[in-house]
Amino acid sequence: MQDLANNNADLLTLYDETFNSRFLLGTALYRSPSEMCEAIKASESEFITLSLRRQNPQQNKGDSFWQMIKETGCKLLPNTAGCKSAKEAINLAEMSRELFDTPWIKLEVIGDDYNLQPDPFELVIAAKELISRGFKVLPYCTDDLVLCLRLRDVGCQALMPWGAPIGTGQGLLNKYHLQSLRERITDIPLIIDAGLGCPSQAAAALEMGYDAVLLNTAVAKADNPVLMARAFSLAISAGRAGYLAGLMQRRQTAAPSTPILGQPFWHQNSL
Amino acid sequence: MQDLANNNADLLTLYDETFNSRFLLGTALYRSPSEMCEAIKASESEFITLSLRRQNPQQNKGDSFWQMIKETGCKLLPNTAGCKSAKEAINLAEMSRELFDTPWIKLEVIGDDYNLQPDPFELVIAAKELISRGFKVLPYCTDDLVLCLRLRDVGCQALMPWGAPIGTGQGLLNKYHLQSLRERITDIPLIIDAGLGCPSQAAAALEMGYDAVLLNTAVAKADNPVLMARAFSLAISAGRAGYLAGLMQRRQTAAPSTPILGQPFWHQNSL
Amino acid sequence: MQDLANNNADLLTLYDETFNSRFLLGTALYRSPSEMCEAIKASESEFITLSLRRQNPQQNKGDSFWQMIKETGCKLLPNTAGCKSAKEAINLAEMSRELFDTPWIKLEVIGDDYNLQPDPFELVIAAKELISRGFKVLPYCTDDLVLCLRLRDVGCQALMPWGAPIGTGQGLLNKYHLQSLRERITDIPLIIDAGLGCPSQAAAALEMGYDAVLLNTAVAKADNPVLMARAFSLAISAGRAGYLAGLMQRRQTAAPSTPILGQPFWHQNSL
Amino acid sequence: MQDLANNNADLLTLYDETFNSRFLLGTALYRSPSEMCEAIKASESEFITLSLRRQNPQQNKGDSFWQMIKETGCKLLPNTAGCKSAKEAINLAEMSRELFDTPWIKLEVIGDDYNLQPDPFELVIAAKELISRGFKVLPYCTDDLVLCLRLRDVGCQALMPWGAPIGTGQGLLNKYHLQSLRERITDIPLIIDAGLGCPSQAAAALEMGYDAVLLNTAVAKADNPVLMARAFSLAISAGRAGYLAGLMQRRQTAAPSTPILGQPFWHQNSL
Amino acid sequence: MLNISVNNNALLIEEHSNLQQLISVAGFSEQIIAVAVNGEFVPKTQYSNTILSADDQIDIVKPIGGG
Amino acid sequence: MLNISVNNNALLIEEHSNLQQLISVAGFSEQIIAVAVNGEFVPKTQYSNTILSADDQIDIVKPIGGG
Amino acid sequence: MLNISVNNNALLIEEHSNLQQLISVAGFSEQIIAVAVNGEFVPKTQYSNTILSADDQIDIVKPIGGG
Amino acid sequence: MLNISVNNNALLIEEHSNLQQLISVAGFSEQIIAVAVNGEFVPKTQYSNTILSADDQIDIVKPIGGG
Repeated sequence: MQDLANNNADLLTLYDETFNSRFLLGTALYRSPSEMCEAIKASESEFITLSLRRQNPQQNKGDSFWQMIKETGCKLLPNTAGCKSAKEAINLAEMSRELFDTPWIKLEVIGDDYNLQPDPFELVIAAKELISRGFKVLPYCTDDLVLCLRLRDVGCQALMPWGAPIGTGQGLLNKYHLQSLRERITDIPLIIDAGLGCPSQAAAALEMGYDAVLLNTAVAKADNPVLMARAFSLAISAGRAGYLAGLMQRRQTAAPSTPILGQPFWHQNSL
Repeated sequence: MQDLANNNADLLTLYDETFNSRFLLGTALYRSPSEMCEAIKASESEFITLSLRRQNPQQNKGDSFWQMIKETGCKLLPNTAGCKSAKEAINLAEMSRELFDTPWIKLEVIGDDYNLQPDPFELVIAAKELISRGFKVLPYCTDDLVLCLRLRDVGCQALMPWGAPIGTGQGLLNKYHLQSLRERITDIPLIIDAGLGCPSQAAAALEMGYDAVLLNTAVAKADNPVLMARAFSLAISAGRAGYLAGLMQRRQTAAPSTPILGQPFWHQNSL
Repeated sequence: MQDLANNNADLLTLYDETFNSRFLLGTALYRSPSEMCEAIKASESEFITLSLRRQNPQQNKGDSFWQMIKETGCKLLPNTAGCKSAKEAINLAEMSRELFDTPWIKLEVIGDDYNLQPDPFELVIAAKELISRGFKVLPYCTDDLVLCLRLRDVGCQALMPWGAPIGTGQGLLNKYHLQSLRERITDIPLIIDAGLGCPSQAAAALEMGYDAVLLNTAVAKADNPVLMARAFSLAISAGRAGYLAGLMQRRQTAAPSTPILGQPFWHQNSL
Repeated sequence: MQDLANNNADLLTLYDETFNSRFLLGTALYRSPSEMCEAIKASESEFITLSLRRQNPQQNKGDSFWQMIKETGCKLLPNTAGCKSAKEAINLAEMSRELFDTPWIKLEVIGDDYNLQPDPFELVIAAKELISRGFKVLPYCTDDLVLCLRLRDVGCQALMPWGAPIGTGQGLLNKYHLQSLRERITDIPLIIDAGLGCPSQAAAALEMGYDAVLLNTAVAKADNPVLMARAFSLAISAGRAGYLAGLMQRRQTAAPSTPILGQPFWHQNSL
Repeated sequence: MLNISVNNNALLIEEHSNLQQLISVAGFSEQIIAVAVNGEFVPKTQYSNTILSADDQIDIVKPIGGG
Repeated sequence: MLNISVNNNALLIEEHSNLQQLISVAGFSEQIIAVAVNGEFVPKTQYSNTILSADDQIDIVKPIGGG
Repeated sequence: MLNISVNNNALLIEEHSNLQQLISVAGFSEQIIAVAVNGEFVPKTQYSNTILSADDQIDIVKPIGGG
Repeated sequence: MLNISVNNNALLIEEHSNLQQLISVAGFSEQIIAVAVNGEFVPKTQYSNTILSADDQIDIVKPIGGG
């Protein structure tokens, strides 16, 4: 039981690799690199996202950041954040694969600057191409069932639908669709990526049968990111355990927990 | 940090007594007494509810149940479940105090058989009288602010508003009222009692600043009550840690986590 | 049908008096008295609330306001807004009965300055006394079932539970409780009073089987109060007609409206 | 004002054609053709959907149905319900154009039999082709912003995002997305198509700034479809008027409608 | 003279004044009003035989918009 | 004999019986119980000097699971 | 004779029949219909010069209620 | 000299320079980088035999935190 709740005996499998933790954590927006490292440790995450950006040679930032990240010992998940076309995403993915020496890629193709949502059309094109080039693609997608089916059809072995737009903390905006999605796609892992703001929302995602959660802002922008990382870690274990334990049926009407039989003070003549 | 999340350094205080756990658990509806005991252990609860009912002398049930309960080593919280008047509740409280040798009482005065809600009028009468008799009263009440203020005024040092009707698992039906209640009553602990169905709802209650959670059905009626007890325990720690860590501000519009500065492939002439 | 939707054949009965309109409108907060009068006309309301306040003799405001109100030809519903005890409410009710020459009173006893909610305890005391003095009491109450049953027991022939705190426009905050209330109290009219912000919320109240709606802020504080009054009037008729017409059953899964039988282009061999 | 609320002075414009009514109604699922005709009349709809299906020559149903539809005098909106590819939809659209002698088409390309949702990929292909062939395409789409922008880019002069899956009556499942959609797409009409179950939901759509509503099941499957058609007609007028009148700002905290100044019974010494 | 309060404002009146006299002194004659003395409603019929005492608190109210 | 009710079941007992006697007659001796007579709690210390009367309604309760 | 399918039902027709002839053979003359052959719409104007081949799949549709 | 752009900044380099030379000229030698020319990824193995042309747009990226 303990094991299950701690996910020791209950592993997450992505592209045939197994993970103890169901919490994927981002590395941006922290007040300091050391805070980031502490938060990563507190999160017990094994898989962390990072990115590539133009920098001046003078900026040694990239290199020092890179050192700290390596020291966490976590598996790396480079993203293609900010790319607006399949072509951009594919090329940034190749650059990431070379630099980080990993086939893993969080595939992001932004379709709109306003809500930062995935572009369903470019996303499928990029996913198909990257799969064919041997990448392990984790696509950041919407909760659109048809899109998700297409991504699976082109070879994605896990999907990452959004809960809400990036950085909003709105939580699971459309539980109805997310529920349908989970009911329809049972053969590959589904990870809620983006939009979560508080631990209870992460727990709710796992309770619905989602396999994991990826987030960044909710931890990095907390007053105490290290404690918040711990909070999400606990919430994800809680939600998973709740899912495995089988939630009670929700009832429309009240039902006493304490037995009615033998209620004192009741007497025939009190009828 | 770990400590905070584990509530070791972060104690719950009720009537000047401190508790490590913020999870109060009921003892009804389990498939077997042994399952109950395992669930209590898994919950890490220190404070468990129980009741009194008419039984035949032949039924040794009461006594064996009583043995098992004592062996859990938990503090006991007898309830007045099913009482429909202040008089009934007061007398059952006295019987509990004698039998269980404790001043603690979960005060329940049911006002309606349909939704099993507390009767605000009888509840205040009973609470006032029991406080004057030296009981440590934990009233099961609604989220009505005026009722809660009256209960505090008559001397209750903690309140237990419902999340939803008993046994429904509907969760926090009125977050707006529960939020107002927490904002208005900051000097005594507030415990969500009844109506919770899944761990994420318990986490949400703690995130809102509620001090603890009391439940029974959601654990006892789970497919696996022991694992569910563990799930709620983790969720409550998660919600508490989230509250202490300071949740991010919810935003209406999207905001990228990965920095935009230095985005590759962008060029003047691409404007 | 037309008749029903227009409520011609479908009258609201309060204390044995009948009304064509199910819209009770307040007279405060308008930008001008003439705007108020136009809004009242557009609302097609027959029953409007007003109040009594201390004023200087120099202020002829009271008298001119009074003139305009009388010219609307509407039945008057004085309120006891702002009263904080049964005694205050009872005396203000008596002053209203004399001055407005009407037994009707919207009984308001505020229990908290923060959320302006009714005080359940003082409210029952005041209602009982005023009923015994021959008033036609319309109590502004919460959605607490036990409170509502007590108010009915002391003789109220209609109740006015809140949708949300006064002036918030939050709508029907607790549809679960409001639904239970309607299911339990079927023998007297229930009117949603306070908290509504938009016409769709008023329609939803009527669809749930509530008999009428009372509001003020949502109309008076609209950019165009006259048009908004019309909007609410239409919404209330719409909700009532929807209730009478019998809403479709909500379904969890999709079901085609256009028949599947005879779908073109489908062929055996396309299987 | 009255005019606005009645939409006389406030016309809906689709592809340069104007409509008084903002209610598009379906013609399926009625208990009888006469009930359908009465419901259409009660709805005051001017634009009704219908379809084409394989039938035997013996079935004169098609022809008699066709007679009754023509007698309603409404403009016809044939749909491509049930089509699963752009090719199927394009050919059925051509068949509809010839048979009904109209360039209007409600473009439906179903992407999944489970939730009957639109297929974003096939939908854009079909819309582009049909626009190029001179059709007036009203695409049944999701609330995906990027999809909607693509449909606009290929020439659609109005869009019909779903509220919820067809026939569920779940209402506006994702108000956050629908709101973003309306804020981003302001230059062409947006019509909520499918998923609405009660009049209040239709009113809410109009209040959000949506231009019209298309539905069928909620009317046809009501206990009294004729009265329900009237109810939706009123609700749509109500929601539109509410939108035009400018809704009050929702507030977090209570604010009295009746003035506090001059409250009776208050005295210095009561401080 | 007696010191009373009318709508929370101090006022000096003749000893033995009745409520009717106060109303005209205070300038409310001929107006649409209702009155309470020390929180208790006083019907019009009782104005003239309601003798005021020191520190009486009088409420004189007029119609206003309400919700 | 007196006709009383124990946990809503009719019972005949000797006149002038006290509560202590009833408890053993009813078979609850040595058990973990609490008692009320006619809805009023009676402490253990009062069992022996609580004399029962006709139609008394006695509640004898034992521990049970509760929520 | 040719074996074709009309609305998914097998039908035998003369060789070299055109669509116009099929429609009357199938009993749809004078009816309000639209037609597709092998999934492709065929305008009325083309009925008479659309020669059918073996295994052609013909759709003949009529109006029906829709949402 | 050729006019090229590195990370969107104009730069003048020798004719016939290859990517390897540009990287050192631009000061990125020994750094953890990845490179694209005109939007197309160029593997490290191709730096020395990638000859640059006028108006080439070079992206040189380094690791950064990401979500």
